[in-house]
Amino acid sequence: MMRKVEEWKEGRCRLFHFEIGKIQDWKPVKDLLNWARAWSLWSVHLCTGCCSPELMAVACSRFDAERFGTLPFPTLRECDLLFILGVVSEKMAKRVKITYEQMPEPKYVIALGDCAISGGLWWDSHNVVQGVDKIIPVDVYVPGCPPRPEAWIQGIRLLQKKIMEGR
Amino acid sequence: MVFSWIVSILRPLGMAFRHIFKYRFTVKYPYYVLETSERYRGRPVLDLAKCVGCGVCATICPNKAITMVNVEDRRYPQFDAGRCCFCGFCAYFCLTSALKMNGGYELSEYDKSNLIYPPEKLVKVPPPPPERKKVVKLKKLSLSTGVTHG
Amino acid sequence: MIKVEEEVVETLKQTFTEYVVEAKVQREKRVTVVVKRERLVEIARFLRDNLQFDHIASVSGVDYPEKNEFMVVYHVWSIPKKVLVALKTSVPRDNPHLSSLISVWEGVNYFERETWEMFGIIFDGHPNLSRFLLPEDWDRGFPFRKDFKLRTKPE
Amino acid sequence: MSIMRVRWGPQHPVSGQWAFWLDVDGDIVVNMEPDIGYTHRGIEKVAENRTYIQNVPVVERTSVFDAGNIVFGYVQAVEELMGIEIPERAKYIRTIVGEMSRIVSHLYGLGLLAIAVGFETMLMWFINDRELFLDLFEMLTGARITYSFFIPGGVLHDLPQGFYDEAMRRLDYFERRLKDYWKMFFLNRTFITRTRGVGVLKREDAIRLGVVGPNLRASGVEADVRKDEPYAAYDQIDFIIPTEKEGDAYARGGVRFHELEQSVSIIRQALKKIPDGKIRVKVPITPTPPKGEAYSRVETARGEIGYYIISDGSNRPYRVKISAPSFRNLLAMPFLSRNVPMADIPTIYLSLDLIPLDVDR
Repeated sequence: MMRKVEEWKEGRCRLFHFEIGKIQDWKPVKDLLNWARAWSLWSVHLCTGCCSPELMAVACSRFDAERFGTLPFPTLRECDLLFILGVVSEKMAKRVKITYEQMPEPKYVIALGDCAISGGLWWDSHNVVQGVDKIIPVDVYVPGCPPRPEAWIQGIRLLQKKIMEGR
Repeated sequence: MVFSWIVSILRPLGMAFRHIFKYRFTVKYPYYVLETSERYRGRPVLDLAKCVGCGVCATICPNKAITMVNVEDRRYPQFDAGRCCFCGFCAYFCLTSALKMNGGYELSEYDKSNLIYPPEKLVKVPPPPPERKKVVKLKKLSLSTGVTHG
Repeated sequence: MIKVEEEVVETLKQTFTEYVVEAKVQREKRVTVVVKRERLVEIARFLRDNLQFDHIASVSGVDYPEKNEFMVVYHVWSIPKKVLVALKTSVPRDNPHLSSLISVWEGVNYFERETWEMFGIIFDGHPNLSRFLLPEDWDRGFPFRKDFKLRTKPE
Repeated sequence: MSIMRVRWGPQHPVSGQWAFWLDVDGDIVVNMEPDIGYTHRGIEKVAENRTYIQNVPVVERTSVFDAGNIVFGYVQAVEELMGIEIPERAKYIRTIVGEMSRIVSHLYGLGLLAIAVGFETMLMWFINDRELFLDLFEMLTGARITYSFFIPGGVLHDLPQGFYDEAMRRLDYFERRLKDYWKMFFLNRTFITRTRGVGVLKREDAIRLGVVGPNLRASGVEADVRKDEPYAAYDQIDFIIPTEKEGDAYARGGVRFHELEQSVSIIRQALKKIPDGKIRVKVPITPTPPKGEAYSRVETARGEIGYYIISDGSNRPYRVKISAPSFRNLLAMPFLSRNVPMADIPTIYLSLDLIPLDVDR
């Protein structure tokens, strides 16, 4: 029994004489899973900098990023997507890392605004991390200060494309 | 007293109900786009014929997003979208108005190095993507049709 | 128009003759007073109680490495009088101790804590001078001092 | 009873960019300590590294929620240092931008307050009406949120073609909406019970702690820089300063709401009265003010902001001190969070309209 539970946990339980885990590598199933992932990108509420007013605009009815399944969700254990909303200071950098580590795999990161991409306006500041990609891997870069909601949505679309292609 | 409380709670419900029948507010972005204003500050676009390579844009830039590079022994600005804060000072203070901030806002990339626009890439005004169906005018969306809420 | 401001300057000069280094009306609604730091608390209390300067606006440190001193500037607004006074005092750079004004205006609490963190000016009598804005493990000195150099080129 | 220390933030839907240390006894908060600095960018130090015009986008990032008013104080201080008087038309345009910015910021703040009391519809409506003014901003300045529109010497652009009609149409509509808001939001039983008597800040305490802006006016102090020390075109415009006596969360929301009405009226008057003329006096690209210092005060949406700028005669400022409104209001937060239920903390925090960006600078 114990062995079975552990097998279930690892996703390789034998059912009808073949391993379920291997189904994931079968192309139609893989595509289906990626499609499902791409359209339910729940995102984390982690405000790091000044792009947060546009978060409101994106989440509310005019641009409504929820059309693409990116619902800002309170619990990061259930989230797939981490938005880095602008400037990441050195104090915040540790928290960004902790937040990223807590999220379940597969997880994706979108860096919004040029402070998150390269330090931007704070290229000489004593307390700003020069680009969030020094701490965590970034999938999509969205420039702007802050990016327009449309640019934001374009970033989400790019990420969806990336997920659906299985990259 | 109790009656007024109930009214105060029911009133919003009624108001929200009325809004079901109003004009739709959401812009279905990738298929429909909002028309941006003429002054909208997107990516700068360079006019090579007008540029004299004076370097005012690189001097005024608060972010050091613009650097001057040599192309065929002339100096032209090279632009890094990953650094720009889109303040528009480079275009405003440009002596010959060779820089214009109308290169659009769809600049997202997978790779950071694609965000750097050398002069030959900076001259291009991005064409509208083919999946676009319609450009929504600001006026139509806003008030002439009544309420803008959904 | 400028009567109230001059009255403030005159009163201060008469009451604390030796300790007021300089007092002048900068412009309308702006008074600058430079005092010696020994009697800072008393002058501040006099400003609050007798001249109705009740609303603290800002506390800023300024670093002058050539003169080897810090300037600490308290800007205080008076709600009834509608005048802003800049109460300045200087602190030697090698021994930056100043008595805290938290007993006079409680609003200086976080301002003084910030000034301590950024300049290293120690406010005696402040209840809680601990890390505030910078990261917990900051060890690169006091960032707002002039000898703290920033990068000159982006990375 | 044992006292437990709870950390709240920075990864929390309500907390924003900071964290609190809460000492809780059961459900009652005994003591609260803010843990700030998560967005400390060192604006004051960075500003010493740039020229006066390059600093405009830098100081704007103090609080992008209210970008119009934040830069206002900076450019005024630089103009005072340089001893220049800006044209009349530029003053009016600045007034219009400042008031629109106030509307945008208040709508955002009230929307967040609506979340804190569980009123998500209101958030949607407020944020959507915010778009009306963001469109106007885009028309006028070319950006939705970060305008960089004021520079020392005036403003960058004149009012565009058709701005008057568009603005008037939107203001008419917005005024109609405000009546709805009052009925729906401020007369609502749910909202009243959740905010009345929460976080009461008395008049003496407000002054003692140095609280500014709508929070101070909600405690019954009539202090507003626009009246005390009129800048731009505020001395030629007729408006009142809404105050309340109670000093609780409802009063703070109410003051912000009435300020929306006043802002609409100010924009109308300014658009009607605006004179013709130049919008900018000639200022070199790298201005070099003479030696001196200036302290400029401006009423932003969250309260008075003070810029203390010292010039040493070079083309970069010697020292820029930003006395930001939320930093001054921050002291009220631990004061109000003593002996209250933990569920009231979001209401207190969002009714004070504290923005961590503004606190950290």
